[in-house]
Amino acid sequence: MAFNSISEFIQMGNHGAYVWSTYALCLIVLSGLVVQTLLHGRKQRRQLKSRIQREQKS
Amino acid sequence: MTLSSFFKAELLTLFRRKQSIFNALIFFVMVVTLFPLGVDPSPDFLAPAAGGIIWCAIALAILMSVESLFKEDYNDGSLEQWLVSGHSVSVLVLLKVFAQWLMVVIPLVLALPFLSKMLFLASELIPVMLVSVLVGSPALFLIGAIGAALTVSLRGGAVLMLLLILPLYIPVIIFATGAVRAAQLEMPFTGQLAILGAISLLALAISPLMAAISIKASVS
Amino acid sequence: MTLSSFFKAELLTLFRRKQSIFNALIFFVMVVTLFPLGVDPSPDFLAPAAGGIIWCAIALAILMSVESLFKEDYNDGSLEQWLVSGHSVSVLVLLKVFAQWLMVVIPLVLALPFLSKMLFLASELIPVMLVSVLVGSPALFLIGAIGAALTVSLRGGAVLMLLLILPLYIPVIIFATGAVRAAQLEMPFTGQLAILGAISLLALAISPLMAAISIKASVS
Amino acid sequence: MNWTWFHKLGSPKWFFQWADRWGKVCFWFGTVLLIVGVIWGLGFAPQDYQQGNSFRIIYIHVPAAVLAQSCYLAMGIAGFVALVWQMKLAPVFIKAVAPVGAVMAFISLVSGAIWGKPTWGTWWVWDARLTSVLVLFLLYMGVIAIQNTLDDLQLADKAVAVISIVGVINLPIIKYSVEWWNTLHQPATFKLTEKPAMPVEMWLPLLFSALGLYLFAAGVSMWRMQNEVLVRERRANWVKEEVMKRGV
Amino acid sequence: MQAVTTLCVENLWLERGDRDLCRGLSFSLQGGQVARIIGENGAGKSSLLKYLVGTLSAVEGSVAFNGEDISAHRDVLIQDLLYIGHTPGVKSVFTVAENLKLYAPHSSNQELEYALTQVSLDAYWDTPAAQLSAGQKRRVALARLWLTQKPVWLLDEPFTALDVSGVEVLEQRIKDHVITGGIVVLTTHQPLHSLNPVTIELAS
Amino acid sequence: MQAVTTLCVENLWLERGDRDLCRGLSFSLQGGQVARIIGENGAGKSSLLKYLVGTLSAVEGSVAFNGEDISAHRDVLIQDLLYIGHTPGVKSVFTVAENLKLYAPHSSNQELEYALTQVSLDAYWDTPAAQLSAGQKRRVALARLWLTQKPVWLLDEPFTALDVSGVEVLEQRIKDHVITGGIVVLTTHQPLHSLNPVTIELAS
Ligand code: HEM
Ligand SMILES: Nc1ncnc2c1ncn2[C@@H]1O[C@H](COP(=O)(O)OP(=O)(O)OP(=O)(O)O)[C@@H](O)[C@H]1O
Ligand SMILES: Nc1ncnc2c1ncn2[C@@H]1O[C@H](COP(=O)(O)OP(=O)(O)OP(=O)(O)O)[C@@H](O)[C@H]1O
Ligand SMILES: [Mg+2]
Ligand SMILES: [Mg+2]
Repeated sequence: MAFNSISEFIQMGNHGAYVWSTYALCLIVLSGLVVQTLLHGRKQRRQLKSRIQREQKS
Repeated sequence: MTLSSFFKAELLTLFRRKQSIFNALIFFVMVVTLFPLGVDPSPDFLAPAAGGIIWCAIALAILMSVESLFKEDYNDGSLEQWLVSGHSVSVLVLLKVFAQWLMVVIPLVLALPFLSKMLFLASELIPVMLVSVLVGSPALFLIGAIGAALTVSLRGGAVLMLLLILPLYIPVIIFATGAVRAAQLEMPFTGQLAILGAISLLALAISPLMAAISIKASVS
Repeated sequence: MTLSSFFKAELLTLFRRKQSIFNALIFFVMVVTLFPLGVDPSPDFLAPAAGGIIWCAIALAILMSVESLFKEDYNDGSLEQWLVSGHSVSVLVLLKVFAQWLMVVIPLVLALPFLSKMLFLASELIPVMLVSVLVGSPALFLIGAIGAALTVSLRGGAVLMLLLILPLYIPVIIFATGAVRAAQLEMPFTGQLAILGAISLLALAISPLMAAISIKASVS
Repeated sequence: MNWTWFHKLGSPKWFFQWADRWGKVCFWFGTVLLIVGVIWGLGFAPQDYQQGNSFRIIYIHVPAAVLAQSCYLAMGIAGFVALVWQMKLAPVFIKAVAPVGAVMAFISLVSGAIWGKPTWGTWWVWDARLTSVLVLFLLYMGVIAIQNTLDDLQLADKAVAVISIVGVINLPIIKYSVEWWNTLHQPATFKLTEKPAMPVEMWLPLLFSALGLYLFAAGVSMWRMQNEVLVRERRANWVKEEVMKRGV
Repeated sequence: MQAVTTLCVENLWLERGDRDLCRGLSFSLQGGQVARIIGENGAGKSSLLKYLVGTLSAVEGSVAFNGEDISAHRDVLIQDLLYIGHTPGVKSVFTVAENLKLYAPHSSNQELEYALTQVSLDAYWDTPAAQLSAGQKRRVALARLWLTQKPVWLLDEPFTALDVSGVEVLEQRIKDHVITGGIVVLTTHQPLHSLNPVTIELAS
Repeated sequence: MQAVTTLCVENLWLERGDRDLCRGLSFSLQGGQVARIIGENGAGKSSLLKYLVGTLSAVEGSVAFNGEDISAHRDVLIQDLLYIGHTPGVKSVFTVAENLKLYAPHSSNQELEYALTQVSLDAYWDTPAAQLSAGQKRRVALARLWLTQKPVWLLDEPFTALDVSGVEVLEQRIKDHVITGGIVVLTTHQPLHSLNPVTIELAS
């Protein structure tokens, strides 16, 4: 561990705000990408399914 | 065709086609970014020049967006329909220019603060800049509309017309940048803005009539 | 249709219509005169910025003249005839771009020395400027042609294409102004010119193919 | 050379089944690597003697920057394949990867901008590398927007392929911008031919997070491609079976 | 009841470039009549319509509408006139419905739907005009005829690009219109089936 | 003597948007035949011609020209083909003669004059196409038919805007062409007088 204590780790010698905000943003954006991918996929499958069911009926 | 259906349709066309709106915006952004890249990115150079650069960019963007204002209406026969609509062609021209102004100037005005910041224009000057754009841009549109109407059916002669219209842009730009520069030097600038407003009003009175005459002459 | 009749017809259209040629020239002259007027007319400001201003003006003028390169051919059905002419569409694109380049760049190049003087660009730099224009402008035309081909049939999407093509202008402008600036500082500038030439050659290889593909996709 | 794999890849059905298996593997393995790399870098790598702790942004900045470029390069190649061999999957690939690349470019821009504040004293400068990365981001946005707005699928696919190919010219500009222009930005620390100037404890976590992000992006892209394949092949029987089989 | 609509042209001399299109042409139409201008390609049929509309000026001659001389100002006529030329002002960025709404803003959606059904475009309500076939584009322009109250119609080659059933529907609409006292002036090179027009001949 | 020209389409499935224009369409033409595509407005006649020309791709199907399958590349066909669509590529800034010269650069002035006389445009040699009437513009495009050697003609509504004598002259030219072994595929909504075409029907 490069830091002596947790608070030092959080502070990162005055640069904490920069570093942590970067990583927080990163986490948000990357998880957003994954969530969007999964949700979009699910929506498309649902649409396809109802479409196919409609076709089979008619 | 009623005036309101016409105006709505104009807005809708602009919205659908987006081309002229975005072209203007992109053009504007491009000029503003090219300058630091192409000339000199240092604040010492950019800050004093910012007002001029932004106004030149705006004038060029507007010129580009009005240049073919009536072209499509001419090609698809809409201009002919204007003449048989029972409305005064001047009013239709005015509405069209107004729609174009709304759709082009609003994005420009929204982008303006950011781009001004990028060119290191002092924050106090941004309101002056905005006011000068709002007051001066109608003149550019209206003058441009005359040129566009004259050039709509002409081949060859068109160039001359443009050549005649463009010099009329120069006073507008001079007064507008003059206002911004005066504000930069903490001198009074309302005089320049008033002149700008006067030019716009004059253009408002003359341009729709002139454009209507040109359109009637072009469609036959 | 043979290639030579096609090329002759292209030159003739440009000559007849004059619009795009003169538009580009007027645009160029306007940018170059607006700057001293709008920003600062002193030689101290203009001389170092001259290279950048002129190149920005050229880029904008060229952009404006290529933007609707294929529009009329699309509307009057000529593009469809290209596809059934038996010639490679790439070659036709190349010829068209070449004709446009000739008719637009020659007037620009003729006007260049005067306008450079107006911006107090040192006389020794004018040849560098000229060479940079001759070497760099083909890239701008060729890149623009891709954008024009992609946007020819699109509504709404058109803007995006322009947005995509424009960033590609930036490197050309950076290298061209870099060359002029280097010459101004009496540093070697052949490197930048060589890169410019390389970009133009690359564009020459890629652009007609890409434009042809886009045209084929647009005409249906 | 045996080209069957190439042709197999061209078959949407085969790809779908292949991606079903490998997508998950890539994604989870990549996520773990990325987390390990980042925690290592944040907590255990030594402090930089010049920049202090702000340099720890590097563990996401550089991987994201590298990936943003790689994604575009891949799109350029796919564009070429799409135009030359008319392979069905190539436009699908472009469409799927563009948002991933856009996210990476975004991260690299934002992390760079944040990093710039403590080190250069400003968020943004008109520097060639920064501008060219911005251009890269805009290219991604353009590709995404085209795919979303054009209703003529064939035209959209062609347009996107063309843009992907043409935009590749931006990549060498990003790469060499630090050498061609004297800029604020750091020149390359990793070169294939030389030993890195950084100590091992610093670059090893970087390697981890970079590899992790690569695999993560590959996994996500495969999922996106699967979605797209289903929609495009909706008339095929195997898609009907596939969709009906899985309860949604 | 309102007086019968009349449209009279006296001693008309039209010129285009150096070519005389007509000289001393006179005719007079009244409500209930269909007039067909005949003449070869380039004889001046479209020019004559443009003169009536007022976008082309004549060397000599006068027009009277409902007995009033309107040679100098077409305003009175224009209030009562519907003109569909070679390029009928159909906007390709607009959908079919939007195109109709532009020219018939007061019509309700039912009325628009009725008009579109008449020209068999009801399935294309939301299609951009750019994606229509040549004949369908023409039909968009012609749908206005089912939405208008104007008594005088000037139609320049309305049957162009229409298929057989389209021609039939349009002829029927024209017949219905003149029965209620309207005037229709049209040009066409195709034979007419159910109409029995007055002819105005332009010799060249 | 050269072998007879043939043009065969097998099992064609054309789609536009989500609409099927034709499915399982097959026909086969050979030198000497005039084929007329019939169908309502929007049935897909123009689209079929565009498919033959190669600017529109099909979902399924193949074309063979002179026995050779050209589904993937139209090059062979295009060498032998003349296509005049709805918008025939007449440049309005060019004069009539310049317009012809663009497409028939090897023709001498006599030949151009001959072609223009055929379409009654000999008096308009130096007139810019912008100043022509609708039918005259169409004639400029059609004058190419008197200057070409290509065996296969694809004509999309060639009779539009033509007057009666224009239609006659054009029909005669088409007859002359097929007699010498050419193939003509055309679409039109007007009745034909002297031609006796094979019909290709597009049901919608
Ligand atoms: C918005 C601003 C920034 C952008 C767009 C940006 C972009 C990039 C890019 C594209 C790379 C190249 C990765 C590669 O291909 O090897 C890179 C690497 C790097 N950046 Fe930045 N950067 C920015 C700001 C910064 C700042 C402020 C710093 C620190 C002072 C920095 C430090 C580095 C370092 C150390 C590398 C690794 C160099 C290498 O190994 O190639 N960057 N950045
Ligand atoms: N550019 C386009 N994009 C999408 N769909 C189109 C496009 N052009 C035509 N269509 C559609 O394709 C169908 C066939 O059009 P096409 O032009 O082939 O018809 P056509 O038989 O030639 O009709 P017409 O007799 O009116 O000329 C129409 O339903 C039309 O809506
Ligand atoms: N814009 C114009 N400028 C000058 N002359 C024109 C113009 N338009 C048409 N003409 C000329 O006027 C004459 C009549 O044209 P007009 O369009 O009225 O003919 P038309 O009878 O409608 O023919 P068509 O049957 O081909 O539609 C033609 O000889 C044409 O050359
Ligand atoms: Mg006419
Ligand atoms: Mg058709």
